[in-house]
Amino acid sequence: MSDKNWEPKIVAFVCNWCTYTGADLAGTSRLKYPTNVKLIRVMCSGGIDPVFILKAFERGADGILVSGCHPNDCHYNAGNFHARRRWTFFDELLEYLGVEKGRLQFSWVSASEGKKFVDVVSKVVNDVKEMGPFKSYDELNSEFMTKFPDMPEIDKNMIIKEEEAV
Amino acid sequence: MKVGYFPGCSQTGTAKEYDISLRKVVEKLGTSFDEIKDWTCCGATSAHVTNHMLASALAMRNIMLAEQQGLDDIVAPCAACYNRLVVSQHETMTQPALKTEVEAVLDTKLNKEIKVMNLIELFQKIGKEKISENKTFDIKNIKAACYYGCLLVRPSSITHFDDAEQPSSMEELVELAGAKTVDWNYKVECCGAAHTLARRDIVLDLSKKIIDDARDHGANVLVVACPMCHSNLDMRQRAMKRAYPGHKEFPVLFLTELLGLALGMKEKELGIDKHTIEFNYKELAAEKAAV
Amino acid sequence: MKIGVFICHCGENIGRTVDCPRVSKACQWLPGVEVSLDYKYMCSDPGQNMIKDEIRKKKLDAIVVGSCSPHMHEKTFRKAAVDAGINPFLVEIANLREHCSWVHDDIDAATDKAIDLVRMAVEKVKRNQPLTTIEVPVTKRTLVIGGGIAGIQAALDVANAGYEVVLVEKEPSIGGHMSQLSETFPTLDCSQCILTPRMVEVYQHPKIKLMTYSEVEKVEGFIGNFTVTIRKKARHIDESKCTGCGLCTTKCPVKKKAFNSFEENLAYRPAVYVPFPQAVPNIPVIDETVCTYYKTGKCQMCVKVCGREAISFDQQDTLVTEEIGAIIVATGYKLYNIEKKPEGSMIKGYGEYGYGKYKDVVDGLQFERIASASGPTSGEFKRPSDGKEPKKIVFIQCVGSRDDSKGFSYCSKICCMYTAKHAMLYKHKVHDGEAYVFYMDIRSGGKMYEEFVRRAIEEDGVKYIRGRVSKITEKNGKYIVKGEDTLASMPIEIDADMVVLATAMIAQTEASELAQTIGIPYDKYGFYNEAHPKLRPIESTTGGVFLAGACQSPKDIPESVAMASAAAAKAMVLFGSDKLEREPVVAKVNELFCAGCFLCKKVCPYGAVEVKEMKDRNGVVYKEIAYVNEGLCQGCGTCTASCPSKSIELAGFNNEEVFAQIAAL
Amino acid sequence: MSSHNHQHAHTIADDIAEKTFQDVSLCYQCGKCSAGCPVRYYMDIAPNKVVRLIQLGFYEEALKSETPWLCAGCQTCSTRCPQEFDLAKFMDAVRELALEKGVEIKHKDILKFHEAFLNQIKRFGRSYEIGLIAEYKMKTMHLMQDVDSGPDMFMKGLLEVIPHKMKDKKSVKDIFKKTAKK
Amino acid sequence: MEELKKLAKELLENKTVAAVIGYQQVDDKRTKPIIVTTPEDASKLVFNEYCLNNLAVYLTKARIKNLAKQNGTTLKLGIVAKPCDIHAIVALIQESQLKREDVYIIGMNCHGVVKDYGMDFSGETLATKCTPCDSHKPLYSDSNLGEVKDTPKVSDEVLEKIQAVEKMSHKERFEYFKKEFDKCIKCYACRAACPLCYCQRCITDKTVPRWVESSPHSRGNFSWNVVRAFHLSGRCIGCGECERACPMDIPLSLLNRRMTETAKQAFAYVSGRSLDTPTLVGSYDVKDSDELFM
Repeated sequence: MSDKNWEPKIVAFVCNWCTYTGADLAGTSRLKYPTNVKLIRVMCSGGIDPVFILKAFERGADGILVSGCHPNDCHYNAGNFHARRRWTFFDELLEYLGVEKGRLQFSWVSASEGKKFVDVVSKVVNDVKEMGPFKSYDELNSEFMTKFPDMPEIDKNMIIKEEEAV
Repeated sequence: MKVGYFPGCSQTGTAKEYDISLRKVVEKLGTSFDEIKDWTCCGATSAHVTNHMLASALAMRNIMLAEQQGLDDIVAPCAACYNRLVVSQHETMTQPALKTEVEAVLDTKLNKEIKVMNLIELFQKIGKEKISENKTFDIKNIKAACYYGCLLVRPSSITHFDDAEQPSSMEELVELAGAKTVDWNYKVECCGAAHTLARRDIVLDLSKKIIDDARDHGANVLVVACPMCHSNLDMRQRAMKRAYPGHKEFPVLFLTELLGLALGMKEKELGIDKHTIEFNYKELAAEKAAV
Repeated sequence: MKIGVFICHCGENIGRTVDCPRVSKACQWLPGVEVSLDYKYMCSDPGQNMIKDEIRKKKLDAIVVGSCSPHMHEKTFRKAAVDAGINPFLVEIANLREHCSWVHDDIDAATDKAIDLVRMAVEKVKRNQPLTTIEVPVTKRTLVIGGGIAGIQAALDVANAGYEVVLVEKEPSIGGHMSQLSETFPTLDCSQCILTPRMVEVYQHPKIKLMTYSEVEKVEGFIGNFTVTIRKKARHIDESKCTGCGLCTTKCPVKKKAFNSFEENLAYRPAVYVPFPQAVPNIPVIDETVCTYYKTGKCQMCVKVCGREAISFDQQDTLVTEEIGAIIVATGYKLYNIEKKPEGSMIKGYGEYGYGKYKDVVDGLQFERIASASGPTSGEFKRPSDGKEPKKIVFIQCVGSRDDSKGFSYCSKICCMYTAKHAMLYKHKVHDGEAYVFYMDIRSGGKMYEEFVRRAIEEDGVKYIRGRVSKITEKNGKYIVKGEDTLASMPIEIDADMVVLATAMIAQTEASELAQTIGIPYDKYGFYNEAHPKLRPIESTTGGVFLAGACQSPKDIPESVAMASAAAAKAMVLFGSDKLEREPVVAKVNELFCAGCFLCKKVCPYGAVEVKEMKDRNGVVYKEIAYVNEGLCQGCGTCTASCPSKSIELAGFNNEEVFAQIAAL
Repeated sequence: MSSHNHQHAHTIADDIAEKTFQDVSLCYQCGKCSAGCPVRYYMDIAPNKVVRLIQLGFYEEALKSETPWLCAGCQTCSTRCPQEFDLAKFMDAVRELALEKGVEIKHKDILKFHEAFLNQIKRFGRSYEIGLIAEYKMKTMHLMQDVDSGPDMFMKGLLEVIPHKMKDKKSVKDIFKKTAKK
Repeated sequence: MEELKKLAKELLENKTVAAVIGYQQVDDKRTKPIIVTTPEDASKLVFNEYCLNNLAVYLTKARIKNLAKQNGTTLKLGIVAKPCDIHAIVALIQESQLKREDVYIIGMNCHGVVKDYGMDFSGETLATKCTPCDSHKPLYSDSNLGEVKDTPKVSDEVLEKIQAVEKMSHKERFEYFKKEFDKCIKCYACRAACPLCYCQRCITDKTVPRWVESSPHSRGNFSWNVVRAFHLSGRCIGCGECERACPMDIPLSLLNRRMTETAKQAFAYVSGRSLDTPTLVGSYDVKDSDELFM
């Protein structure tokens, strides 16, 4: 795949009450953003485990967004405050270990901020496009694939693409 | 006990009696001064109203000298000097950019925060009880209106000294010395301060209000802790009489002079005779008896 | 596992940018997918019937619907699944409209993404667990905390609906601040006259258990199932014997030892007292701190005069427990006091207004008492210091409100109105008097409110001056008020006979302690937080606890009453069924592996995590682990992400399900 | 993603914010400062109105006002401000800016007093009252002012004929040189 | 030294404690942990610059906890603890793994320990955990023993290394850590030595779903080390036992220390210093920095 046609794979972990609803609003307002982004809904940003990020990188994600309600607006009062502490550490750790800042980004998007959701998502996509494919992690992933071709993976059977099937 | 001393310009000039009485009282209470060598003017109002950097640098030069002299705390008997030193030090020490600039101007590094005390804090440090212990002369006929002025208590977020609106620490000292105090309204009002030369009309107006309120609330003496206030309140009474016919003279004492009296010193010894409005305790007592 | 995939075109809404037939065809080949279909409107009756038919025909275990946002039609499809015999939690929605067709233009890319979204949903649904809604029983009794107008209204509403109410009031009588008011704005009707009948109604209501001079000590349990411990403070009067004749209070020799707090300290009361003549219940209390008997062991004048032997000096506090289903908190407010506050307090007091040293500088409630016909001056305007009628009176608004420096940032909301009322009452009685009001802004939003203020200005000639007062000084019995009229840009000095400060409405002294007892959040001022500022203003974030009146934020009487009725309605909604149904999205601890670090307990916003002791066969505790109280858990999952050993999972959004979605990316 | 990225020109209000570490928008115009100001009666524009002028962008009017020059720096306003806006500091900044921008100062006497005062310090390190009075009088030509209290003080030994000097005058001159405004 | 023996003997004799966890001399420049359960054995206890181990790790082990249970009552466990070891004990108490009243802390004044056994104690051989240490006097101890001496002043080696790593580009850094982590043989000695890794089942051992790939390859190694460092973020008390235990010499303190610095700078928090402050992880401040979030 030439770099020119390369499209990054972006995952967004979002809370049910604010950002997911904000993304819904982006839809009802017919705002446009790139198709690269796929959302995984959890109840609260406080419920997003940093290991989810590692798992997503392992699945070939090039960029990740974590988003929840603004401080003081959490549906559960304080979930996002706990999340904020957690991500402060995890973000510093990943950057220290050599993961560029833009690979993992964070935002607060409220249910009324459809436009902001689009802005944030577009920014993540653009930032990641600029950085190119996540080569460092790809190496880890491909090494895994070559070293353990027969390793049973819980998801191996899922990778069947439509073309292959037909 | 030894305390660092920053006299300030007035102590060497118009308020010489303040300096004299302060030294005498402090000595009597068993404390001595370690004067900051080669101190400069704190910059006063003139510097900080026109050039903030100059104001900070002038004030901090004295703090620097105190640090070099190995002092931990200094007393600035003039309320204006006290205010300038405290505020400048606070600003310089809490604003890194300003600190760097001041250090460049003074060509030094500022490491230590010096505790700057006003007159009342000095006596609190020496020990308030020493005043009543050493009291030898009864001054019960004095009914003092304690005047703090504006700069002793403000800004209270930086000085952390007494209450900004209803202070009471000076009253405490005056009462320990055996005099009575009155509750009045103009404790923390401004006397016009640095306008003394350029806008005498303002100073006369403000100072007159202060004196009148003290009198209205039954005081017979005004007690101050600032040479600038003293010069406005005492020295300007001549002009006040001309501007406001019918103005009656009202004695204004430095806190140290009042304490000096209680400690058995004589008016002349304390420099009270240098005041524009004459004060003599015996006369006051006699007047009181006559009434 | 057999999964059915149903792709909705949503008319053209999805179909225009997502090639729905291609999506359904592609998904047919996903592992586990038994059937994959697309249809014009999946949410329509034929669409739903199609899903039901397929479930029955193909014996599907789970379904995925590719349609609009789950926030739109998740419930619809879950219901359809249930009708066809599938657990509702084995339904997943792939959001193909809001998150795909509406936000993209490129048909190919959007279709690819749609397939991915469906695939993720399929992988998740494979790991979904069938869940059953949690049912909890409901105790149909309400606890109302606070017997002011809000508490009274809430108690009456709930009781009139036929449910039992326990009304707890910390003072000896119900009535609250409203009973202290003289007249009320904007109608100027007498406060006592409209309140007293309500108080009596509470007292006589067969469904209301009134507990005055009592405080809530402990609240345990959860929505529908609270156990509340109430401390009934010793009155030293036997309530069952006392007839309320009041002889003891008139004969008590203690005259000037205790201020009468109902009269806002403008009068004294005896050691045995009824707070005010209309008190409910009309039973006195003995104040131990001033009673001669408690100091010297002698006197007993009250015992001598009481014909019913109702005095009981050795009465002790008692603890009462009540089973409660819903709690209505209506603890009200208190007034900001301008006295000097200790170092480090959030508020400071007003030195420039004398820190309370001037006798004739009074606050709003004191003025109410002076204006009240039943007050210490019998409704005549007399100033406290010398009893003279004030001829010039100054009202100062926003004292302690809208003041970051000495009070609170918020607007107390009612002061504009009651100050206008005060000025009016004064002018109606003292015709030759002058009334000045220093204000910053006049906030008079409300029915007939602005008209009321205009009346004060236009008809009664109250002079309004826009500006804050800088200082009040005293001179020869006059109070010199220094202000500035910022409209004319003129300094103004008024030599007033009396000054009335419209001090801020602030949270009750022990508001935060009570909040911690009940387990509800409060803001930095001590006011209780509502669950949602717009859509859930009556509920606290804790299930089954509702808010009424000024304990939530400053409020006037009609607002408090409206909120109280709303809170009562909320409680009755809860009582509408015998069992409470809750979404089963709750956390559950793996008891085998929990190491008991209680990080989950620390992060839980609801206090839903409790400590559970694990005992061996001999009954010896071998470890303490976390336990989730399903009644309290709201299902945020913050605990699951915090757990280092992953020994706590959120049903419905468990980690395996999330991993499956990630794996399907 | 900050939405506050509007670029705008640097204004006098910004200068003041930089000098005082506080934004003029803090002021909600309650007028408590003016109400308590001891020199309010002598001012052409009320203190709160000076803030208002800056808030609204009428910079020239504000800098030209004599109010900042009449401000005695007593800090009554700052102490009582419900918004904790340090108005005394604000006035310092306005004065400094008026000098920096070369605005015509109405109250020349006050400025001249300050100049005379600072000149004394520059020369002697400390203020020297006779010199100060003399210099001030020369600057303002108010030759007859204070004739009533001067001789009195002189007789009582309160006015020194010879200035008190400090030794390290160079360091003081340096301070003046380094802090001089360009 | 004698006072330690005497105290331990007394505590065991009067049944204040069921056992004393301490150090025993092996040879001149080597000690090993010992659990003393009889007054007679108390004489074996020593304390010197060779007492490297952080014995707090034993406090959470079930077998040792069971020692305290005697005849239906629970006695205290005595522990000889350096000031830094007490930080671990404080953290364990805060995390409900221990009750303050269940442990008798014999706090030793400490001026540092050696890097490894067999070395002479000097500035050069000072353990890296001791260079930035400012706790020479024990907090929260029930008895405070030992003499106070000056700690040799040497540069903070770990911090310097961290700064060197931070100077690298992202790519270089990733490569560097990948190389280091590749050495990992998943023996979990780091986990076993860590006093704060007390989970009954580690996240890496959880299989459904599989959180951390446990097979030995770069990706699994990377995940494991990230997760380990993250789980200790804001909790690690910096005893360095993980790194000392690692048979493959992976510089684990580079990670732990880096996160400790984050805790300090972002939240002004140092783990294990106070029983009165809430733990950093598990609490929050509305005023925490919001910089990370768009």
